[in-house]
Amino acid sequence: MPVITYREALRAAMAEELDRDPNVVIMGEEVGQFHGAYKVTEGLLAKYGPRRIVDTPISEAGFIGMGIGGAMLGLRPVMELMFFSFYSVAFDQIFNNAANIRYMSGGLINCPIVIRGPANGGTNVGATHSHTPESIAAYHPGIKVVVPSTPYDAKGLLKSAIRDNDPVMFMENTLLYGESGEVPDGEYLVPLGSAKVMREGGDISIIGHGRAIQMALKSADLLKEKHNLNAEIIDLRSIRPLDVETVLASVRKTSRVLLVEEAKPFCSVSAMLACIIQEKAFDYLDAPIRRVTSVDAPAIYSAPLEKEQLPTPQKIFDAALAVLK
Amino acid sequence: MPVITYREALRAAMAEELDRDPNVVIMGEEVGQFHGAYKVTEGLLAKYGPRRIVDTPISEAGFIGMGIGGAMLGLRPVMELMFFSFYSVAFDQIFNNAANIRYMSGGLINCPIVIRGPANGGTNVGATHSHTPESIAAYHPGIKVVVPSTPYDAKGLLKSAIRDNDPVMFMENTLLYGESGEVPDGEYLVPLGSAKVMREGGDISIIGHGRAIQMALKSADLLKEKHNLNAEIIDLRSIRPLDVETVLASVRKTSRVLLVEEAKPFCSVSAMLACIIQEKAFDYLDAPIRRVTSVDAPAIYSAPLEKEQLPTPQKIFDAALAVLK
Amino acid sequence: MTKKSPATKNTEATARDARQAPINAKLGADEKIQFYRDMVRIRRFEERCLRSYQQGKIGGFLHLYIGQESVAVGCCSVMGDNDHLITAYRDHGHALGVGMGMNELMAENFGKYTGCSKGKGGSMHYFDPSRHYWGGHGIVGGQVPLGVGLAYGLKYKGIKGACLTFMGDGAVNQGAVHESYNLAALMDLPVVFIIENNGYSMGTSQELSSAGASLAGRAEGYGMNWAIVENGYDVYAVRDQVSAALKLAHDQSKPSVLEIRTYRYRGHSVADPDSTYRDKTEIEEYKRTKDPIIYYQTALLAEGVLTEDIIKKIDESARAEVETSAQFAEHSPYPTMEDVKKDVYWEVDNPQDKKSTGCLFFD
Amino acid sequence: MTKKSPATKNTEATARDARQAPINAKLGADEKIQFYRDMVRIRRFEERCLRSYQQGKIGGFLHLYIGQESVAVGCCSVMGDNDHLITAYRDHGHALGVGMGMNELMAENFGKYTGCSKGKGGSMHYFDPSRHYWGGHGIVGGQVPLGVGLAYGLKYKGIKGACLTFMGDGAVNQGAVHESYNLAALMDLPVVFIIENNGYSMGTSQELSSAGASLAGRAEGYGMNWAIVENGYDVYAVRDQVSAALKLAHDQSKPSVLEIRTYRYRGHSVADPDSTYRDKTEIEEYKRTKDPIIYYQTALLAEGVLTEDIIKKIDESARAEVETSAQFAEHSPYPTMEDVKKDVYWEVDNPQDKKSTGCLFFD
Ligand SMILES: Cc1ncc(C[n+]2csc(CCOP(=O)(O)OP(=O)(O)O)c2C)c(N)n1
Ligand SMILES: Cc1ncc(C[n+]2csc(CCOP(=O)(O)OP(=O)(O)O)c2C)c(N)n1
Ligand SMILES: [Mg+2]
Ligand SMILES: [Mg+2]
Repeated sequence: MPVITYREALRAAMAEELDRDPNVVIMGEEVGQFHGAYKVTEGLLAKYGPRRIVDTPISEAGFIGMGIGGAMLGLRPVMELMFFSFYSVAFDQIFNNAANIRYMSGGLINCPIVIRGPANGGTNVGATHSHTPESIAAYHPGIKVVVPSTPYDAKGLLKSAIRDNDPVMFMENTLLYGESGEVPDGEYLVPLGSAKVMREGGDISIIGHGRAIQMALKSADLLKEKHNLNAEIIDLRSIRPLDVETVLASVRKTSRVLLVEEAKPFCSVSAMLACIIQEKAFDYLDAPIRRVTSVDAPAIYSAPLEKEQLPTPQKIFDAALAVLK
Repeated sequence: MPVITYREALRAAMAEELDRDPNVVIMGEEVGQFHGAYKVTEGLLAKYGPRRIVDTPISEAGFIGMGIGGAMLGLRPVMELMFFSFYSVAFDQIFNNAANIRYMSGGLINCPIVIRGPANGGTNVGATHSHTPESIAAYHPGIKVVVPSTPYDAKGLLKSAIRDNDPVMFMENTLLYGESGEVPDGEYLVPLGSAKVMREGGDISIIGHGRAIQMALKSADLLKEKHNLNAEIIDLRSIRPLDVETVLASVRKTSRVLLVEEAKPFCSVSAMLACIIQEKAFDYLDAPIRRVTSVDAPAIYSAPLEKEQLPTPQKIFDAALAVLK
Repeated sequence: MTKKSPATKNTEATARDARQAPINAKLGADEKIQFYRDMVRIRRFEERCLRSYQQGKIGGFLHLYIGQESVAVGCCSVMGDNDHLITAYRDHGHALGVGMGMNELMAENFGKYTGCSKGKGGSMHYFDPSRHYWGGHGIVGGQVPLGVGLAYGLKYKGIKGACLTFMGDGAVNQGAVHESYNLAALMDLPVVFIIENNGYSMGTSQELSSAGASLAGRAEGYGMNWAIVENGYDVYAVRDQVSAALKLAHDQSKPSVLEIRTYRYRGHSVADPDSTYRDKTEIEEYKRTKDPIIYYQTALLAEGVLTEDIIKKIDESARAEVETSAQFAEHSPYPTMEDVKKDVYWEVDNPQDKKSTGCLFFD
Repeated sequence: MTKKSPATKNTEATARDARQAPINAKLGADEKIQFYRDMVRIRRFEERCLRSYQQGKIGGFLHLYIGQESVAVGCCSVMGDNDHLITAYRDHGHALGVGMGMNELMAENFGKYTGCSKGKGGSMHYFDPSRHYWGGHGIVGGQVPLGVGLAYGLKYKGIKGACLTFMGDGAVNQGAVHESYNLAALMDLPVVFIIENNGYSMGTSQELSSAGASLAGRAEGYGMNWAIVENGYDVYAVRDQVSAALKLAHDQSKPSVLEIRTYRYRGHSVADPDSTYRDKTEIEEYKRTKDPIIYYQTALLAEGVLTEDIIKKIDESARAEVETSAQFAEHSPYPTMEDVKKDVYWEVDNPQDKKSTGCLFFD
């Protein structure tokens, strides 16, 4: 199977959907002439022209709102936020208009928009540019939230997101853009809402999403190597819809749970998962569910510290042992 | 002790702090000449004049940002959001500027601002005006979140919030503005971060905040009346800081927990509480922690349905019985 | 540093008798009467809403349009088949203007399932895409980027239409409006931004909320055309100017800003006191000299188009229609608890086409 | 509907020789040399930052100010004791302009604890309130309301000062800027909005991002004074116009907008390719004819204020200072893991004055 990067996988997804559906448009700051701040959309302007690939001024509320209006009329805009962090200035458009328009119109309208961009820390750009707002987005009924962690998922999930008739927040990761993985040539879709068992194991379930899953896989190696422990690693891939069944099946098997994510701890996705698991699998749990999240402070700029502020394989390893104690 | 309304208690807190500290200013849409959309600031303009009580245009990002800039320079602005829901258009100013300015400046700056306004459903105004974003606000380190449920707390907490040197989101409730309660004449403060045991009981801990606590108190009556069960009711009062100790003490006593709140369920404050409790009091729990939140959909307009979308005494009663089963 | 002279208002077009404008000169009596009827229907509908509110049948907010009827009717009357409309929460007039039925509107206000939004949106959130009516929006200024998006969609699809995007005089100070202006001007989008300047945003007068010589004049900073309709109470004048703006959008795909001066008689919403910021005499004076219905009635009587008899009939039939709608609303069912979770996700409502798996709702 | 003629630019003030302007005419040789030295120091600092970045000592974003030095130096040189400043992420020039030390700035870029923000903010987030320098802000346009707030605070406290509030040519299209303009104009706040128009926002030219005849001209919609400094490479011209704007703020508490035309030589940030949106010749041409340092050097040589010898000394000492700062940064410690949770809450950092109870941090 061809090996391509996460970035190329995203680009391929967009290109295929642009080919397939004339209502798909790509829009955002620097997506065209500049090829995208992170080069995800490189080459698309040359291929599809300025009608389909639209550069916008720095006006996130304005252009995201414009995309929502277009989506209401039947377009399928794929909006790039250069950093997902910039959702902060478009918050109202996303969470009042895109999220609520279907409901408030009694189902007369739907809003097939994708808002995509990197939502991660670890790139030394400080607190304002390092938000990981999965929990905040997914709090809102009406919104879907997807977080791919591999090139395969990036492509398959983005294609599904573009065809989805509801607004999808698609959160990428700048540190994954350059990571490679096997991606089939032909068309395939990864449905929203299905978690993936990345590694099977019977001793503990380590569950999370995004780049934290890469950390978890490394910690699983350590657990195996140093303690002959078999961790089951589950990548949620999608936060809303959420694959509760796959999570619970693993918990019933291992009875020990560690949750991992890059976000801050308060009211984050892992908090919600802990809540669900303790409720639905109470009798299966042999120990408290623990979490590894970012250290609870704004993202620090200083590179070595920022790395330690985020989940690391070592921290996940230590926390797993604590759960297993 | 004098009995006054929640609205009057808030107004008294502002008046006392205006008297006490010349750096306190009240700012927002219609807070002056119009007396506030919900009359919380009624009479303040007449008493303190337009320098202290400032009407602003409809520009939440602009005027909240202006307040933050003023706070950086040593003012203590108390900003009214006519509805807390309108934080959506000021999101960036609140959660990038107010929340991060201290951190990003390495502690050189602090931001003593209060942003207050009603954050509740149940008033028949539809999804855009009924947000309850405690979890979203409290997700952000650097921010404090306070939710008073009685006139006494409204006054004491608001005074503490105004004197606090960190940014405080102060979430009120339009349905409580008219509720009365005993409030001493003289000055008193309720510290942020202390929960209140509203009713003692040994059978189950019902924990929450805001108006849901009023519902919980009613359900406790029903539990007593119909099943002779004694529910302990804890009003968190403050979400961040959070009084984890009081919560855990109650859980250790009752071993059964029901969480209540008006927000939507995904990644809400009760989810976080469940996560904390299962981790810190795992061995004390005799049953899964359950929750009563709003039904997971945008706030419906239709009045009778909206009432049922929110937590009700009956739902809390039923859920409590389920926890106790 | 130079202080430029205040932007001068464009009164040229409004100064001449709008009745003679081509768009109005060609009107037949029936059409003229229809505009009158539409204004009366709005007025009666609003009055009935107020009564229902006072009876406790309608709750929450109720933002009445009384006094502004000429704006919605004038604007909607010049919309072509491919034109669209979006507005804020003071949306009853526009909904009736595009032809939505009173039953579904009144039922919406009552929170009934037969409402245009199934009782889910309420008075502030009317919708009818089939009539190109895209709401009804509660967040001040929030609808404006959507209007730009509708215009964008029309242009993208090669449809020669435009989107009338309404906002109030208070809304102009929201950031989203500025971003929308720039986007529309930059991308040459067929949108007509219409500022319904009724002088107040809640209890704040225009001069206390907006710096600058005029609201519409800000368009100039974006190189957009703009105009002010001083006599917004005159449905002819509104039609004249809006049709010019639509023509610009249709023929050249150019946006423009139109400020229409009007007035609201009632409080901001019906629960609001209306005593802190304006004088009763101001309201009375406007009613006396510029009431859009009386003004137009007088004009049509002078034109010989209306007669006292027709006036009476129109009024009676409007009252009857309104009454029927109130009865319809009253006897309609509320949504059910099952409905609360419908219309959240398209996918859930269309299970045959559902692609995603997993849990979409939580408890 | 009238299309107004494009706003005419104010070139009056800039047309005359800025050197003769009173604010410049009174300058002594030392002061003039100081401006030159400050520009050279910025240039050398930036070049050294670039080298450190290429060496992997600095990561993340690094937005160089090279080419724009006359703006920061000109602006800062006319600030009085009560004037304040706030800017965006391209903030090195302004920081040096207000007198912050190279050590603390370089250390900040290296992410060291000795940095001006303890390594917590980084290159985009410099702060020094003691020098009235309020950042360094990463969200485009987000600092502008804060600048209005600082001006508000000054006025509230009765201090006769102003806040210079900088933004880029791309930032003007953010909603927060528009809201800020209106607030400042409405409330008569002593703020000078300074648009550093370097022609591009990342890879987007002004004409592709902003509709309208000029950026500064949008001020007119708010009744604000405005001007354009065409020759922003001339530190005299910058001083002349900024001091006029400050005077307006000080004496009349009036805001104004100043657009200063300038140019950046490097990519948007150093990691960015710089080939998709402009021609190398454009850069070369600017460097050749309008480089602020060379332009001023030439002027001062002609004035007889500078000599080749002084030029050489200034350059040498700047290079030495820069090198020292790089060494300082290199040998400074990083923050520790304990530091990560400091400076989040004032209260936690000041336990003696802590009033709240309960848990503020979670895991
Ligand atoms: C973002 C936001 N801020 C504040 C409000 C509250 N609010 C609703 S209407 C209104 C006044 C708007 O006035 P204007 O734009 O002139 O419209 P009008 O009511 O006169 O039709 C205000 C402040 C809101 N709905 N949304
Ligand atoms: C809200 C927001 N959107 C986008 C960005 C990404 N971004 C950073 S700088 C920049 C260009 C700004 O250009 P300009 O205002 O002209 O300033 P210059 O870089 O030229 O100094 C962009 C798009 C951001 N930081 N914040
Ligand atoms: Mg108005
Ligand atoms: Mg620029």
